[in-house]
Amino acid sequence: MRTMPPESARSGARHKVAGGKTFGARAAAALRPGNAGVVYALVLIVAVLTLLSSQMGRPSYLSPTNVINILDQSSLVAILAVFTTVVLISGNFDLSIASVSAFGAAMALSLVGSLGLPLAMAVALAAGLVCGAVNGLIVQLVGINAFIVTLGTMTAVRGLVLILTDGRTITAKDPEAQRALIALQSGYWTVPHILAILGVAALVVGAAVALLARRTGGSPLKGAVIAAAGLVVAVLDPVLGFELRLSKPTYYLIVIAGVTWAVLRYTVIGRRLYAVGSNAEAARLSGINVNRYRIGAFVLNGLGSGFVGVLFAAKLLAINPTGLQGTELTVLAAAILGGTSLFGGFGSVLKSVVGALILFTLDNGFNVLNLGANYQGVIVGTVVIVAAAIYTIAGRQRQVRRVRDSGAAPQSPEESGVEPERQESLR
Amino acid sequence: MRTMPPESARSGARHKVAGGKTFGARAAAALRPGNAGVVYALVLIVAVLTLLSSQMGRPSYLSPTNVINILDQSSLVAILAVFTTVVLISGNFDLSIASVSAFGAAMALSLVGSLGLPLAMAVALAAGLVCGAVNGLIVQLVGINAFIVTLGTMTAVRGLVLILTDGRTITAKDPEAQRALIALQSGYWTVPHILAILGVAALVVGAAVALLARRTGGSPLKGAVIAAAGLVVAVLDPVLGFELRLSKPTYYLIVIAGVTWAVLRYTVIGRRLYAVGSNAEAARLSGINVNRYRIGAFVLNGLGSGFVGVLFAAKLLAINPTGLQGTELTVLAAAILGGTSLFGGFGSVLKSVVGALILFTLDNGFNVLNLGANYQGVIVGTVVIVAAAIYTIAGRQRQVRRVRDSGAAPQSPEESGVEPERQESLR
Amino acid sequence: MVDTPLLSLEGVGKSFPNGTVALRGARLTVLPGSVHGLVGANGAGKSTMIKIIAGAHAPTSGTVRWKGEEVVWRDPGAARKAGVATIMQHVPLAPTLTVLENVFLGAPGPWRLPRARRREFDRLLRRVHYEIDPDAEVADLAIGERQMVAILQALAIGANLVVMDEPTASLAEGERQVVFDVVRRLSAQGTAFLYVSHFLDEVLSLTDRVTVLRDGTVVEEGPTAAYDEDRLVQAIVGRDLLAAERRAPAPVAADAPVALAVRNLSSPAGVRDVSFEVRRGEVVGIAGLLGSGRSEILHAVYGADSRARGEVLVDGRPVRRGPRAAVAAGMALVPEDRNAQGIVGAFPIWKNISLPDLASLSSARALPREAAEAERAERAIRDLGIVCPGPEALVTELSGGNAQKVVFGKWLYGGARVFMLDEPTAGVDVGAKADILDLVRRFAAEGGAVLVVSSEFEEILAVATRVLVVREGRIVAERPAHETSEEELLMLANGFGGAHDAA
Amino acid sequence: GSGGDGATQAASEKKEYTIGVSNLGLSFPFPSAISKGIKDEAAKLGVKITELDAQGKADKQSNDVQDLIAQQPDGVLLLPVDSGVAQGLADKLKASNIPTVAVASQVGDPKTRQLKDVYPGLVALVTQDEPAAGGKAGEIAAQILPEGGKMAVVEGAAGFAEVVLRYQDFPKAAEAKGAKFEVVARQPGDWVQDKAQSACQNMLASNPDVKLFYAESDDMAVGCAKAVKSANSTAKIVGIGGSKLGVDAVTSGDIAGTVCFKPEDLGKLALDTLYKHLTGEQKQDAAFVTYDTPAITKDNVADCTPQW
Ligand SMILES: Nc1ncnc2c1ncn2[C@@H]1O[C@H](COP(=O)(O)OP(=O)(O)OP(=O)(O)O)[C@@H](O)[C@H]1O
Ligand SMILES: Nc1ncnc2c1ncn2[C@@H]1O[C@H](COP(=O)(O)OP(=O)(O)OP(=O)(O)O)[C@@H](O)[C@H]1O
Ligand SMILES: [Mg+2]
Ligand SMILES: [Mg+2]
Repeated sequence: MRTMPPESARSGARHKVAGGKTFGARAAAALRPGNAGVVYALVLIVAVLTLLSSQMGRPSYLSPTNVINILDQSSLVAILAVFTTVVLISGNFDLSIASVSAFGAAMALSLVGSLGLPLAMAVALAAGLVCGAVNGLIVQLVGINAFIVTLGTMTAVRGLVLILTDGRTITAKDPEAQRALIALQSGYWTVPHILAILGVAALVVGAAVALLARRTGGSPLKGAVIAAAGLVVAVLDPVLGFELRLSKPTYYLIVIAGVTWAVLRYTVIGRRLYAVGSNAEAARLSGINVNRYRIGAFVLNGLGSGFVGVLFAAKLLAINPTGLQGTELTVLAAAILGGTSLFGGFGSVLKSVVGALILFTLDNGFNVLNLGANYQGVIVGTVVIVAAAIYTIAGRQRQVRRVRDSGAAPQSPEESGVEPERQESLR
Repeated sequence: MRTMPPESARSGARHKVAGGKTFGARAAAALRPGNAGVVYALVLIVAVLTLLSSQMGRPSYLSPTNVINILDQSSLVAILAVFTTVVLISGNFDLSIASVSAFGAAMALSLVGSLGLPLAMAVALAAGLVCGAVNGLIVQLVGINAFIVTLGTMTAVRGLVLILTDGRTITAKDPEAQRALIALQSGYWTVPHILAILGVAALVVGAAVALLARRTGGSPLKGAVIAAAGLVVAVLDPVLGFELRLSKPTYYLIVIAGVTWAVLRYTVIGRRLYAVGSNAEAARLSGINVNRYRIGAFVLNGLGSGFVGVLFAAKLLAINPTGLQGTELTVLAAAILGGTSLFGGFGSVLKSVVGALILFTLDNGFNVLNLGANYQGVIVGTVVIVAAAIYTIAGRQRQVRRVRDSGAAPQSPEESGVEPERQESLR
Repeated sequence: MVDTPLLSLEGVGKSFPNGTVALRGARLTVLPGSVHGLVGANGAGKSTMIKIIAGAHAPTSGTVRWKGEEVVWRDPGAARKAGVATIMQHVPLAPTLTVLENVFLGAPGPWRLPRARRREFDRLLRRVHYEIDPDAEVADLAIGERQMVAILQALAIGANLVVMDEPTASLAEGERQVVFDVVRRLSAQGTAFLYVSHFLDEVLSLTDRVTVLRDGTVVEEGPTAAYDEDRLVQAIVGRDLLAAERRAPAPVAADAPVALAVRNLSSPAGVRDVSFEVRRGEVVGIAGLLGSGRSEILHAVYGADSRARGEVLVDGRPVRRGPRAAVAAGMALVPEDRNAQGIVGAFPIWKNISLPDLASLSSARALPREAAEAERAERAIRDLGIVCPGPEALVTELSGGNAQKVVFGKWLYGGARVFMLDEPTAGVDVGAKADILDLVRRFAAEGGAVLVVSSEFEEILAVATRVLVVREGRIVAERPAHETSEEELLMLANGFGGAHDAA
Repeated sequence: GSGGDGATQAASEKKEYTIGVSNLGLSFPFPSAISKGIKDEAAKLGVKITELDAQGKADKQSNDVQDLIAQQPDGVLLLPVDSGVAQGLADKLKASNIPTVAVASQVGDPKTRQLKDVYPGLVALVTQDEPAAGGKAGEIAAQILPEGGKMAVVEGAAGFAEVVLRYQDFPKAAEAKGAKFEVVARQPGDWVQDKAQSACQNMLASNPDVKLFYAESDDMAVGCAKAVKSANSTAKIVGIGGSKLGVDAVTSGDIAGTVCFKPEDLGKLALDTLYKHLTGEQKQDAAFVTYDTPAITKDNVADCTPQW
């Protein structure tokens, strides 16, 4: 029984390269329960809630309004979960996010009247950044455990919020300021002809991939498939005519999660961050500045918390000294439900977002089903554990299955042997 | 520089050499800032508070009443910290303690009228035990991360409390039951002539140690020193005439912490628990049943939480559905301030108790100094970080010193075990 | 009774969840009181077999017999109780406990540290002629000392069969000898040993019988007396190996440009005023006893020890402190503790190999080109003969020697000019060792400068042009490789002789 | 109202109303008791209730209100977690044309808006008058300690509007009755018995001559009473809230007095107010509706049947 890395560890890349797995195989791998368990858990929960709500004669659970609402409600916590995932991947831990968000909100609200929104927002972001930097510097340079440091800053920053608000609710009184804040957060953007847009995008990307592959001598098949799919989707648009109508915070979430995911997945920064979290000493000896990456993760988290704080301020138009208290646990739960390891080196921001969606889907489900408050706690707790169990066990089974699949193809030593001629060509 | 275990991980034992360091040297090692940092932090905080309170013309901070109060106020959280330390040492993590305590309290209060205190208490303890067992079984046998499991049970058990209380405060109405509960928790026990008792105890222990040492051919010096100290203390008693007057929960704490410490320090259970937390694979290969120890730690923690719940019920004679919410973070902070590692294998229950004392001393200090509520958060947060920093840095200096020490006295080949004759026979 | 084997394995197979088949119908027979050698190339399945014997893995097929009876170990504790003590390859110890407690980790009895244990420990030390502080914390020990603790742990339980998986891989000569003595003495008293090693001379001199594994199956089995080194090598790698033996290179011309210059380097970790130079084309060996500070010197030179003070120049240009600057200046470090310092366990092979040189494998130095990375990984797998299912295999799933090759492979293609190798062949099989030493020579031949730390003086002499002897963090002697011998190096390392030529 | 049967019959003729309740936290006894009052009354009136629990979090309440709006109820009872945040929620409800009654806490920044100046757009604010209740507590204090003296305040958790509101009229009221109290200490008891007990213990240690503790909730007053007893102090304790614990303690003499809040009546009153508005029986706009919160001492403890 050797300690296995969490399933998520085995995501993405490993089925791709050298062996030259096909595009389809890669997609199939990404969809296995062991990899995408959290997604299946979400689907299951939504399915159960939809069934229940139709049985109880309530309005359709999957109505566009409700789906838009769930996305809107979870977006701020999901944004926090994205940044927290980055810190967790780097091998650290941050309990102070909710306090920092509240601090950012309090800053924004108390300054927006006098400075205007852009400046107030800048100050709030700067405040978040400073909090993150303080966390990072103390944890990395003094070398104290991140749990105790961020517990300390959580308390201290909450104290700052208290001082700033003087124990009362702060509101944005100035109507001008209020309007600016509302514009930042409230309302929906509609993207018409979403299918056409996605289709054309896929067409362009596919063509580019195919051309690149041909240039580097690879197979253009993958690009062609993408392009073809894009074409089909684009052609369907006039018929189906979907439009995408989401709240502004949902768009913020999509952009932030998308960019963060792409950076982690496709850039040197991402690769190094995972290396730092997985084995800091090996990363350091490979020439990676471990402190820079870890402190950077904290700073990003602080900045993100400040930003979410401003969004909260804009959403609630008020913040009281205890505002957002306890949100850090929800955020951590989202990240860990998404399969992020508490010990660093593993995690996916997209799955953390799904983790957040699970938690908010439950809350929303209770509201829609009008379930008695007394039973909600027991259900949430149980669902969280069961969701985690489902894909822990699914991941384990997948592994066993793989053995059966591939047990018959052993390598012979000749194949892997060191051939003298080849060695000459080293360096 | 090789990967270092966390500073705190380098405890007292390492300063002793094979020759067998003397009793005095061992005591000195235990008192070094790197080892006893949390104690020094407490002393510093108390000193500052004493100074401030005398400067502000308040009654002496170190008055017996106030000291008794601090001990009383921290005792329940400190008991929780003792058991949590056991779970942390075993390499796990438990967020559910506060919920389980509240559940135990609710059980005890709702049953004490009909069943009487002993039975109600048994039910509460059993409830705690079951919660702990559920945590342990899911974490160890299903293999889900302890953070997410205990976050789940924390929510679920809190839900049970809500169901049990139906959203209201439960009180013990029956006067008989009330009296029984009060007797369990309230009031003080006075031990007269504490110096005489301690002195005689030391004399007996010292004599026994000396005799044993002589029998086994060791030096009776250590025993003689203990016995002599005991004699001096005992003789001083009639002059000083101290008596020990502490609240009942303080005695419970002393007994629980003392027994737990002794078990961890002196029995094979302790060694195995540390081994399991330090390297589960190594423990398993040595034939230790890892699951048993880890589940056992959870069960103990559940049982302890149930017990503390009963004490809370007895203290408050009422519990409401949100009672004790958030206490888990205070408890974890106490344990980690006490130097317990979040990664398992390292920690001392006594230091966790001191960690709890630090937190409650601060609260008490604010009350005594009448510091405005708005500023308390910032100060608590800062003090927690500074306290952790003090002994992290102290620990590091100790290390550097150690290298210099050893550098000054290089080993000669004779000492290093390779004798010249033997060298001849080397390949 | 003498006829019943103590332990026998029949038709044992083992496949891992990732699809690797490590053993196929393997058999093994250990007679009571004998010393049985188990050899094979990296990834042949030796450790897997040993884990099955120790009860740490369950075999997928086949039977295990202990004292004639078929057994299924429920867990390692059951094997221990029955009398099988195992020293695993990746020394599993509890780092936060003391040496004494680790040695008696599984010991029964109600008390944690009875006095009797201390005396028992002293007796044990005396019996094996070894010295170690019983109250030192294992986390503070160097890797070699930890290996000794693991050995003591296995000896302490007084087993019928002691299984040793590469016990000497990270030991220096002195300790190695301690282990040999113990094996000889205890086997004379009736304890059987199963001994895995890549040092064939050890196997030849120590064992009574030997089993050769190749690719998960037993290819040969017989009395050791029937083998000599060449035949054993042939059996292990399945081909003739070009002489890996001593080929002491000639000293480099004195006017070759200095690639690495170290001046007055000291560190609190135990490096004391070290100065030396390495010229292009030179391979400089660093010899010393366990814990003499060799690794610390490499770390100080590399800048990995931030407390080190002194000057380091590469090609005449000073290098800023820190591994980042060192890598940028063309230095490469292969650390001795590959699991803690060398590999990123969560990464597949290809991501490990590209890690130090990732930027240059990336478009615009920011977007890694995975195809190029994979290509490099495949090249390393070919060049170094890494036994693995493919570049996507996680390094934690590799056998010890193959993981070491991955660490080596990290630095091969990135244009490093100064190589610092700390025990580069620890746990590497004979074939691969020859390949690695060849590589080292070629670095030098192509104008690189190499610094090699090795506990095997023989290996140092085989590859180095010059040897520095380290003792207590100082360079106490310097010898051209072709003018010295293992014996002399050992004397110098122990502080005898050579007072006239302090560095 | 009319009898149960009549109500059901009436309901079948009339429209069956669905009313959404956004409760600030059903695991807190006070709002939970309000909820009970609402539900009991709803059963009588034949009104369907959809009740959402904000669990004490302002941001969750904002989500809950969004979910309520999606369900288009006929009216909403809003028990604000936070007065400032509630302002935005009230605006949203108004924009969706859902008649809303605020319950138990005011809507709008309490710093700038008087309690009785009800936020425009609401049908009504139904609550107890917190400052006035604080004043009543002051009167009790003056009654039991006519000569005044040193006093300590056990505050609620920092950041709650009630911390200020329940104290604000206390000194004035006491002074009006001729007792002058000097505040020597003010420490948070975080609304819970345990912390209040510690706070009182510690304040007594530094101010042994305190004559009066004013605890901003009954739970805290009861905790404080234990501290006073164990320190053998003669200090008197005045609480506020009229909870079961508090009234019991007044009966037993542990605390000198409290102010009787009636959350179940409050819930009933709130629902009635909204219901009458919906049926057109009594249309209201930004009305301030309150009920009597009498001062309770041992003499008139029978007048207060605790509802939470
Ligand atoms: N936990 C594991 N999961 C998957 N594959 C494994 C695991 N452990 C070992 N293997 C594979 O099994 C094969 C045999 O490994 P093993 O460790 O037994 O080799 P070995 O003979 O001990 O080699 P070395 O000399 O390098 O230690 C290797 O191909 C290795 O990659
Ligand atoms: N992290 C550490 N903390 C304290 N002492 C250490 C640490 N690492 C090494 N030492 C000590 O520093 C000295 C030099 O160790 P070093 O590892 O450099 O020796 P070495 O010659 O490389 O031996 P080895 O063969 O074990 O690698 C030893 O006495 C060792 O115990
Ligand atoms: Mg091996
Ligand atoms: Mg070394």
